[in-house]
Amino acid sequence: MGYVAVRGGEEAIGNAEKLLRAARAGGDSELLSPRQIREQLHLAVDRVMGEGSLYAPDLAALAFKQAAGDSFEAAFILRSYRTTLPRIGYAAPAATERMRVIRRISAAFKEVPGGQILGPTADYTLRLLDFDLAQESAEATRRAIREFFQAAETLEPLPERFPKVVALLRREGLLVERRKAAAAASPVVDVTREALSFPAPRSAQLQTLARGETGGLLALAYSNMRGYGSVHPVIGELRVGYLPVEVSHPPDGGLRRIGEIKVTEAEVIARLGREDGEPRFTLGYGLCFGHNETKAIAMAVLDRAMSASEPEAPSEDQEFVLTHVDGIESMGFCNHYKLPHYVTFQSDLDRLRRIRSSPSGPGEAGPPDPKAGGA
Amino acid sequence: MLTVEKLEKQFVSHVLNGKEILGFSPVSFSVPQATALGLSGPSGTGKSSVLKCIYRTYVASAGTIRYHSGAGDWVDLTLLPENELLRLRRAEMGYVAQFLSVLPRVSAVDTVAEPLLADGVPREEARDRARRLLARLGIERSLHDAYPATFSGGEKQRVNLARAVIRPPRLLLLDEPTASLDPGSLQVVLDLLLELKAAGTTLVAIFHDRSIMDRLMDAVYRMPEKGGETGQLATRTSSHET
Amino acid sequence: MSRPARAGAPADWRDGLPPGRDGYSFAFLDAGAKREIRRRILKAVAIPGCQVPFGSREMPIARGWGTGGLQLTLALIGPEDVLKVIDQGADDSVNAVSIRRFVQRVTGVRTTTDTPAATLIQTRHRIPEEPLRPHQILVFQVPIPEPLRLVEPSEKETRRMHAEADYSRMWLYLYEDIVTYGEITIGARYPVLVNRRHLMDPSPIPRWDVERLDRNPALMLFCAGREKRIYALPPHTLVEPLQFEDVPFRVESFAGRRCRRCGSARSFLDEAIDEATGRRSYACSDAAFCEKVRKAGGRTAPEPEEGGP
Amino acid sequence: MTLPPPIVQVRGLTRRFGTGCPACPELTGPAAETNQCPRCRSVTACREVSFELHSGEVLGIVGESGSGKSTVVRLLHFDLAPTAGEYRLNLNGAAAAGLPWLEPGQNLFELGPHQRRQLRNRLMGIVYQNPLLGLRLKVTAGGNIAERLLMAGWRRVERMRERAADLLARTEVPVERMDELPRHFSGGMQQRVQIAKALSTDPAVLLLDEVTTGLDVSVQARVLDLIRSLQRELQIATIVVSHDLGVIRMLTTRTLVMRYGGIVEQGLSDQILEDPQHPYTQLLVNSTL
Repeated sequence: MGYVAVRGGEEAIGNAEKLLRAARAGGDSELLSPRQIREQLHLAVDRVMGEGSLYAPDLAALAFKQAAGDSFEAAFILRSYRTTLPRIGYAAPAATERMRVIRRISAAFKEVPGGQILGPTADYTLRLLDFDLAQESAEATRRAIREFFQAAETLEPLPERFPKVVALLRREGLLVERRKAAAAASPVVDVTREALSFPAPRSAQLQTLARGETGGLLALAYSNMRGYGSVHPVIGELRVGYLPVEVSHPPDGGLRRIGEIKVTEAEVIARLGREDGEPRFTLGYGLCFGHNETKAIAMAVLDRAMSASEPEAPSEDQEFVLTHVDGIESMGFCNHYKLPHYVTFQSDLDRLRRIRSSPSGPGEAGPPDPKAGGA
Repeated sequence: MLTVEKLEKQFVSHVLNGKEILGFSPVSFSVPQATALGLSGPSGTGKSSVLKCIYRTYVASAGTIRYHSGAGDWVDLTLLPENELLRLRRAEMGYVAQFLSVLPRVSAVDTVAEPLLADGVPREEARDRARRLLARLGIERSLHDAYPATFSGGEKQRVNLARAVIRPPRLLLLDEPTASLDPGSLQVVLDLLLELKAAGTTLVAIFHDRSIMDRLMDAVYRMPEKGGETGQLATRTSSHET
Repeated sequence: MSRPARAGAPADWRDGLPPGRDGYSFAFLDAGAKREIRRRILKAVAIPGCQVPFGSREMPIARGWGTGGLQLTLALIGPEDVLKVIDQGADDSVNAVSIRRFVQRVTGVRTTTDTPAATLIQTRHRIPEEPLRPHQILVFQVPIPEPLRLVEPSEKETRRMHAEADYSRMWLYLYEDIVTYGEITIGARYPVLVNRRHLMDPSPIPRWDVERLDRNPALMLFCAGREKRIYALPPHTLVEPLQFEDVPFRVESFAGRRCRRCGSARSFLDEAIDEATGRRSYACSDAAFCEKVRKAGGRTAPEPEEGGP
Repeated sequence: MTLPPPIVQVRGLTRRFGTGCPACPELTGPAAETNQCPRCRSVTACREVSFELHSGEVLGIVGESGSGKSTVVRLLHFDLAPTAGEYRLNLNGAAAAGLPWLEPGQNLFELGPHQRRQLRNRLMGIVYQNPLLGLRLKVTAGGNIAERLLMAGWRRVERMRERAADLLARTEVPVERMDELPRHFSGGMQQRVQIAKALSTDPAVLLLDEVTTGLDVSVQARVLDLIRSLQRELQIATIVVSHDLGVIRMLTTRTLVMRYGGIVEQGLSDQILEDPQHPYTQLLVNSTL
């Protein structure tokens, strides 16, 4: 009996999982603590929170650890955990003017009210491998940080709120007005509770993008910037900071602040439009959990691209973009091809053999002759 | 059967800044059924334009063209709705233009047979009758299946005439249909027209040839000079009025 | 914000499920999610073959790996149910094993490989060979719920086509196949018309199983988790494969073949190539059925449904 | 003698692209010499177009690009939805038989999308200038014809193939090319396949939208001859849209002249060509002849 069915038994599956855990723990170095990940790999944690669609830095750090640094897997683990959480309620809309800003720049104006705040960014650094980090002394690093902040204490504190750059343009009437009527008519949908239908309302569009996979958003947005589309964005304003989260308090209906979340917000000013007669700038909006500037900008570009009335490029087609940016879905489907497909393949084999043996198959007698009436 | 009263035609050329060009001065005449009326006058007096107004290729500027239709009622051809006029054209009017226009890429026999086909005559019978008529008009058999675009002027004229009369119309408008014909052909055409008239067709015609005018016409209307008085209708003594 | 971790708990290497499972509710999904899914199932049953959108949840298995079927199973299952899970007809295929283990883990229900003994069967790509009975539920995992996706990529457009019962492009696809290949090339996932109204994707079952959808006494439910659609065939629903009057629908041919394990000539067979001899051999795709036939000594075993080729 | 009622009646057909404003009617159209409203930038592609089409008649619509002539045809084929207007068909019993829900005198623009689709498939044929709009270039020539038959409920491959072969023969497409993709055909042959497709369900109304534009002159002639001979044979009420007065002269008996979305003149085709009344028509005739 030379034949062995290629089927995984329970035991093999169990062992595969154990191997996975062994691989995660790696060699004999110190095991990572989720706190280390949260504090020192915070950009990875931010990305996992955004794509996992759950603002929970500790859990995201844990997921990242469990996934051995695979951000798709980590976001996936966080998403499936999210499924088990009851939906208690919805936060009140937050005005981003009230963001406690740690970084804020505008590429549209040299001087903006409130000033350009560079904040923590790698943008202006040289990407040279820092070999010192290989032998980093905890003590020396902490000292350097302490000294830096001590020196900063003498500086003026940042203002409580920054005016929005795009608000200035709007006041001048240079921006297309948001379609308030349309927005008011359709209530905010929750894409985690309702399947998308097309045309999707803007709330569904923005939620889907905010949950989207960074690389996927970037690829589609880049295609639009590069030529398969026509949005030529100017970053009106990019902010990173902390946004208060408020919920309405049942006894009196008043808003209570329950905490704050770190977000990145991008507003891109795009090419002229004249939908309502007067030529104006149009605007694209992006906002995501944590510090992830690439994602926020890509999202804003796609938001603008999808407002095209007649899509000419994939990135302008709402259905195309929204059904393909989710990392959990695309990664799952991509990997499902590893599952057995014996039955479907057998069925296809049957067709191919039949066609090749059929007298009217291609390359032999050709299609049925209409005059002979044979089909 | 056809009464034209104070018919006028003026062309307004907007291309030439609204310049008005007189087509012809007021025209009035009347044609009894199964008679032939000739239009005469020096060139430029608008004889062809009168025929075109009757056929509605030109829009009349003033006046009426009252026509006693086959259905038995009097209609004004200047006012008749377009689809009704089209029906009259199909059913009972024939028009042979002065300028030789033929359908491209349609053989002589098919050109002539077409009105019969539209009437529901079977294809072979229609073609057969067309061939006979062409033969009578002196078109060689070898030309029947050729395209008239390659024909001589006289041949084209005979094809056009054959097409107009293959199904004898009640009213036939002829604009110099014999200008390019040799004397032999002329005689054949004249005989044919006399036959039609005898069978009940009413003709309004312009002939360059004096002899035809004399032999075919029951009356001649002399066109007014441009800007002049009304024209004159002269009834020929030899005519057989009904 | 985080759930209470068991301080210093050693990694649990025994059962393959992550630690901290004690906090999950019966059948994993919260009551609100189950209620919503059940409501959608009712709607789907009310309009046989029509795709009903639903708020598909993320599950602990990957999208495309049966999250749709799993959500239906979890929304429907009760403590008294007996569960069977198959993939490619087999109970011990990797996907079936991990789903069965998960559902068993979060519900504690009994599981079985015996088709008649199960009350709820979740399947990928097959219908069990043994006839289903009334009150059984068969849940299909569906990768692509839209039968028209083959001819039209846009969801907006396919929804219009369903609304207007405008299926001419699917028919055209079949016509073109016949003209180009002399045969319809669709292997699995053969489109069917439900109640003479809705075109439905039967999930990637072989054509062999398509005829067994028709007027089946069991309730059949279909769900695509990634595409967020549920649809249903209530018991005894009319289901017809698209076919021309002069080019009939044909199932896979195993003429002259038998299962080399149980000898059955009336079941869907998997093909294998013998490593040593290079010859092709065949075995039942439905492993539990095959085992039953074998134990009963071959020919006296339960027969597949009548009408099989 | 009373003539039968027109087969097609169109009243007040208007299509605007854009939001529109109260000033649009006054600031657009032939009198305003633009179809774009200077105030709200909306384009009124056609406005208050009314006409009738009689059984067996061939109606021409002539005008330059942007005059709205193609918009009219697209509206009649339900490719576009009108901003306003009425559209009625008077059918004899046979043509209406397959559409039991169709009330006599019904405004077709009020039908639901499903009914419009059925009606279009059964009663209308269209041939577009661009074969891409009328044909699926990745579907065989025979398949393109079969699609309409399938929509009409045909379910025998053999019969559909016989019908397709017959239509292709009539439109002078070699029948042995029936199972080839039209993308490999010449422009003229693509147009003939489109015509065969349009005729497949014996439509009551045929719409021809610039069918010879862009073809070589000799190919144009063949396509026009084909349409003429089919016209003579089948007597289908037809609307011919063209900017080419030669096409209008050859195919039509009656003509509408459109400019900036409105009808500026209508009349018998020979009258339009020989005695045009409107300044625009005169310009058109003068510049072409």
